[in-house]
Amino acid sequence: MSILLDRDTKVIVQGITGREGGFHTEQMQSLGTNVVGGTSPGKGGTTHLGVPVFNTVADAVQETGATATGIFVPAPFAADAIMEAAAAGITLIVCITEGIPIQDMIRVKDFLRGYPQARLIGANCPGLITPGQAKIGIIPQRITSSGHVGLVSRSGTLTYEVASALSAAGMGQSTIVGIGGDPVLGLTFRDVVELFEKDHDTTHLVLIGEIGGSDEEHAAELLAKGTRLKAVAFISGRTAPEGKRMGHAGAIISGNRGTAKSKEEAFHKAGVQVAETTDDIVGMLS
Amino acid sequence: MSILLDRDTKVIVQGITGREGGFHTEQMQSLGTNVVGGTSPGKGGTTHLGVPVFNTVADAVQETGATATGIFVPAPFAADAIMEAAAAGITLIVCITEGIPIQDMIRVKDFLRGYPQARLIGANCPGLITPGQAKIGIIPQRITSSGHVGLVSRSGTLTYEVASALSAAGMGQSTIVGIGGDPVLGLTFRDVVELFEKDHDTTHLVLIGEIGGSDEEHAAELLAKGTRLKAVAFISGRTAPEGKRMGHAGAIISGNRGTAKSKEEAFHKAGVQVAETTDDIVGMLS
Amino acid sequence: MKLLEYQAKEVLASLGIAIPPGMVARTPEEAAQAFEKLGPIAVKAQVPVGGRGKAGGIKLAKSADEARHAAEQIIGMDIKGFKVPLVYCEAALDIGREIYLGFTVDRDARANILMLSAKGGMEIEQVAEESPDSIARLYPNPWRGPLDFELTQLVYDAELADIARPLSSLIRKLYRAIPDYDALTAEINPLVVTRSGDVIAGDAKLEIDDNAMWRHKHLEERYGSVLEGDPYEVEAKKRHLTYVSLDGDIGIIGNGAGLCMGTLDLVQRAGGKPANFCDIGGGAKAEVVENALAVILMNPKVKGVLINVFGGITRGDEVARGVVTARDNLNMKLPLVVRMSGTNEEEGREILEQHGIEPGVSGWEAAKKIVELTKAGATA
Amino acid sequence: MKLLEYQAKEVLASLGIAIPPGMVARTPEEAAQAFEKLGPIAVKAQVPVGGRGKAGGIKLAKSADEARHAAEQIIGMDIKGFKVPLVYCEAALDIGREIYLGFTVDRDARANILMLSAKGGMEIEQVAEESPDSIARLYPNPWRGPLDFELTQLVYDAELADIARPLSSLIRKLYRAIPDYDALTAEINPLVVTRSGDVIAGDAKLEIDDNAMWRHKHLEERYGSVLEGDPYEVEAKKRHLTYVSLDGDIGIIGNGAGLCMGTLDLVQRAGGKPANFCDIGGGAKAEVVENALAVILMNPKVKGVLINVFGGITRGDEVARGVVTARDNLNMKLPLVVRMSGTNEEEGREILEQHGIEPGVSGWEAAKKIVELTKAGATA
Repeated sequence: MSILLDRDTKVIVQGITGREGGFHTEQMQSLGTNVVGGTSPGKGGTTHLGVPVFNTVADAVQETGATATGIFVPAPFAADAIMEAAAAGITLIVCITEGIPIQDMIRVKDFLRGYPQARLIGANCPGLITPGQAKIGIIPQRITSSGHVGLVSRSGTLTYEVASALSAAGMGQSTIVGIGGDPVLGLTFRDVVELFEKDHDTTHLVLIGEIGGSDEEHAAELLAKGTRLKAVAFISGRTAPEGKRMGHAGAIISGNRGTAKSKEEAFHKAGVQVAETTDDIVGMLS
Repeated sequence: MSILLDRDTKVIVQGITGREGGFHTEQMQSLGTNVVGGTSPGKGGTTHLGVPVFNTVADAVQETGATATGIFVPAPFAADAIMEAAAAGITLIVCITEGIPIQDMIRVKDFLRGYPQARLIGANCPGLITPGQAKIGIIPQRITSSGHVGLVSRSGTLTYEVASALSAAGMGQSTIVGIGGDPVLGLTFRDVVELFEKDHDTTHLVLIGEIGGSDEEHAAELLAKGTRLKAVAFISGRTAPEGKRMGHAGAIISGNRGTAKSKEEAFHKAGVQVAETTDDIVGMLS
Repeated sequence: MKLLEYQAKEVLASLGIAIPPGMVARTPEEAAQAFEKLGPIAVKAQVPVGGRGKAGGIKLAKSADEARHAAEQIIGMDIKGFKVPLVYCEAALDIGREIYLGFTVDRDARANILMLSAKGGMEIEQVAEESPDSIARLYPNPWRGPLDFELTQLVYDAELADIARPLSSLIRKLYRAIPDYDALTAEINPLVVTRSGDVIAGDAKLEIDDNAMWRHKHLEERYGSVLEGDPYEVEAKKRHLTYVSLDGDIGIIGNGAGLCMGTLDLVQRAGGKPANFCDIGGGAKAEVVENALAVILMNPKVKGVLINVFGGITRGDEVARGVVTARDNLNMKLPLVVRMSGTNEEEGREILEQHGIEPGVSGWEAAKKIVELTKAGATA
Repeated sequence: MKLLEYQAKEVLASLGIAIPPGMVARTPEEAAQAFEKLGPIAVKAQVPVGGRGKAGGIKLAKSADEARHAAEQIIGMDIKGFKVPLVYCEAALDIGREIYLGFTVDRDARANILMLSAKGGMEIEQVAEESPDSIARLYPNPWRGPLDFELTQLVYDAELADIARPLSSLIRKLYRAIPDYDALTAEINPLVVTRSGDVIAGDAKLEIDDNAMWRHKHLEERYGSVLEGDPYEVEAKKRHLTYVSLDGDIGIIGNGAGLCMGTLDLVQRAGGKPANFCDIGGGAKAEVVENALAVILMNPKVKGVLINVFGGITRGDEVARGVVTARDNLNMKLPLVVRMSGTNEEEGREILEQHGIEPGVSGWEAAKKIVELTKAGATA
């Protein structure tokens, strides 16, 4: 009843002894996430939040058998942390850190070609949660509930809005994936939609996009080929002023690609409903 | 009745308008090699030695369907030429050029990981010949004859010695591969032995090694697992002074690995006959 | 960080790329002096935005007086919201031909793209639309950089084989702006081939990744203070906030670009017009919220403020404390709607209520409320 | 090209690595002056070979007189065939601990290997044999170089976590010797951690790929002429030949390392002793053959010469012309056996015969013949 992550997934936290890493590890643990350890160079051999701390991810994987990681290290070290995780054999890498230089991420993406089994979510994302089972990242579990709606989003806070509304309406979620809003990121809408398509406990799909790039269009192309999921899409930024910097580069409008209009049209063409506000999503999904 | 190369293989020559490239292209053509073109940046569109010249390998592949190349460009440009060939989809790359910096070749070897279908022979090698059919490189066809002996060698001139003796004794060769003597090279003894093993027209094997490195030992390990080939090995440099530079770095003795003794022992252990001089090989092979 | 032309050219020159002789002039007198040194010059407005030529920001000067007059006219003029702080006086080139050369990030490919075209000098977007094949493209591997054979292919694809050697060499130098300076865009248009065959950067655009400025402090120190744009945006930047000025009367604070944009959408849908917005990002502390509110309120057009925060990494209690402190410190009397949810939201709401601020319900409800209150305030 | 210690240290310093204060002294007086500037010093023989300490090539000096005497003793001494051309006077370090750090090419892995061990100061080969686990290893990707996490892992593996930061930084600098200088070996042993915690190169070995010297002409210009080794090898190097001095009385010229070594084997098997050999490589021209013969004959111990050439890229006619010209120009009277085969071999043999030189048959026959002729000449 989920993609990517469930209660059995062995998770480590890179930067577990940091302020944010520690705070969110506790949140992850309180949901029942199987956190088996963490890393913090120089603090190997100690224990933090009840789990062992290692100097390196390789050590952590060897000792705990972890297959997933949440990365909470500061931006200057985040790209290296992702590569370290992939090289150590981690297959699900969730990078929460924001502000990673784009060139770092371009190098990371190329590095990851050497580790095809490693899936990266983010960076600059809220992570993912399989309600009632496990989460990696910072999505507040309180607003989620277990069910059959697959939710994938580029925006952190809009994800919370929608999850909250779905839960309030009694529509639980299979897995919620915040893929992040950076221009160069890991899993795309299309990748996550493919996973939901294969997950037979997911029956509905909510996709929350935003202006910039063509990832929404690519997901729409996939859905246009036919889907068993009842799907609703929402695009934020339709009234955003053109060419203005919107906080992350993902929101820069380039040429006539990536506009809210082109994305909404792509979904219409694919036969996917498009919501005008996040408040409309629940109604359209029922 | 060959490995890697036969009369149908479409071959181009990188550096075809150069002195060495041109001379050896003519030799290759006189044997009947299917030379379909060559490259020489700036001379695209012209004809040389009866074949079209292209600016880039990509152009040559597109126009001619070539799958193999012989590289005769000067050392400062050779590493780039190898990478260009691989990126253009060439699957057999024979680099004759000597004097390529080792760091260039280390980068090339890593680059080639991205093109697993591309096989590199050399650099700093005489190339290969399937007698009576085709050759890429500089092995004089006059001393070869068609038959069933697979010959693989690190040394250019010793290869000629042995091929000459085999031919004189009426023992033709299936394919002769000069893998080159540089410390960082393409196909190894083991790779070529594997190919001969699979070629059912090859019944005999001659392996001509030299001091330095462990490639002979690795081939011996493979042969120790059992082979249908009647095999003879020869190692040159048994009386070479230790630690002296022998012309190419392949001959530097490092530690107690790579000595003539360790190589000969490895072949003895694998049940492979070891010749004391190249003159003995023919007799042992009969 | 978008560098001005003269700044970008200084960087290119440090990478070994030839640039025309030029001098910065902050006053008309300096422009006249530049003429004395350089002879006939182009006097060029320095703004981090395209289209300055059409806006009258470039003038040729064939005498010291002409240079003085040109600078008088250009310095201080407004080009697309940027007040021109200074001009760059550059010696005229003996142009043989003009080429386009640019690196940028192709976000769909998750890679850097290098574009080269023999059709330089005009808008590359137009070339791209009308004859896309005339732009040769290369995606250099980010660890390896462009390889020799890749550059050869590129140059042949662009039909620029006759200058293959100097061009490949220049491209390799320009590429260094990516690994060495975290360039998101590094563009030379036109790349001028002079009648004597030299290859010189006629113009230069260089944008450095703001997320990587910690690696390039010298650039920030050297160039960071030159630009004068929207004064509120300048102030926001000083406070390390993501801020955008708009035209309306409602100030918006949100966390995350998606929520900010969604809130803009909601306010417009509710019939309001945003005056500006400030994204306080993830992990925002009380101090950040206070800073954001201060910047939002600097604009006198703002008649009401909507704060829309859904907390993940941002904690509700911190946001609330920030809002209260900011309101009190700033002695704010304007309508204020705060909509908050997520991590520690109860604690946050409690703090707001204790200080007489009523939290909003959904984003849509909050948007309608602030639009209503602002209109009421405006008509009151 | 193997650099001397002081040369290697100059290169390391240019990469940002800390080295002790030191001065080169070519005379005892300069060594005394070095003491005046530096205080207590080690006076170190500069030779491109290990084991100079045991050979008496390093002496401590606590006064100007001691420095003078040490230099007197060391300069000009012979260490493993190298005449010491100069000494390096280096200030003594306040050694806290000694580490081993080295890059080299691992030919079996076709990659560069980085080795780090807390057990520095002694012979790393011995450490490798006795406790291989105490040497941490890393194969950096040749395009990416060592990544941060890889260095962290390496430093932890070597149990050097307490100095992780300065050590990682230093390793990254030393690594630059590979891409920037085509280093085949870049080694610091010992890498000294002083009592005050500084990390300083106590010794340095740097070997630059001879095949890449065209990329590093400044190194050749700066350091190429300093070393005095075997005078014949020096002369051969000037003529761009691969030459090795041995102990016997037969000179050997061959093309290709394999054939040269095979010919050595054959001559020894035939009861002869090679005096030296010269590999004229592929594509050798007449001029190269003449040069090779001239260098071979410089050694007065040579009583006969065997030329064994099997032509692929080397053409028999060119070799033959070279042999004839060389013999005539050098007025050579010693026994000469030429064995030639391969490309253009008929033309080559014809030329030899025309000039009264009879070509040999097989390599083995030729080897027996030259041994026979040399012995006959020696007894004659």
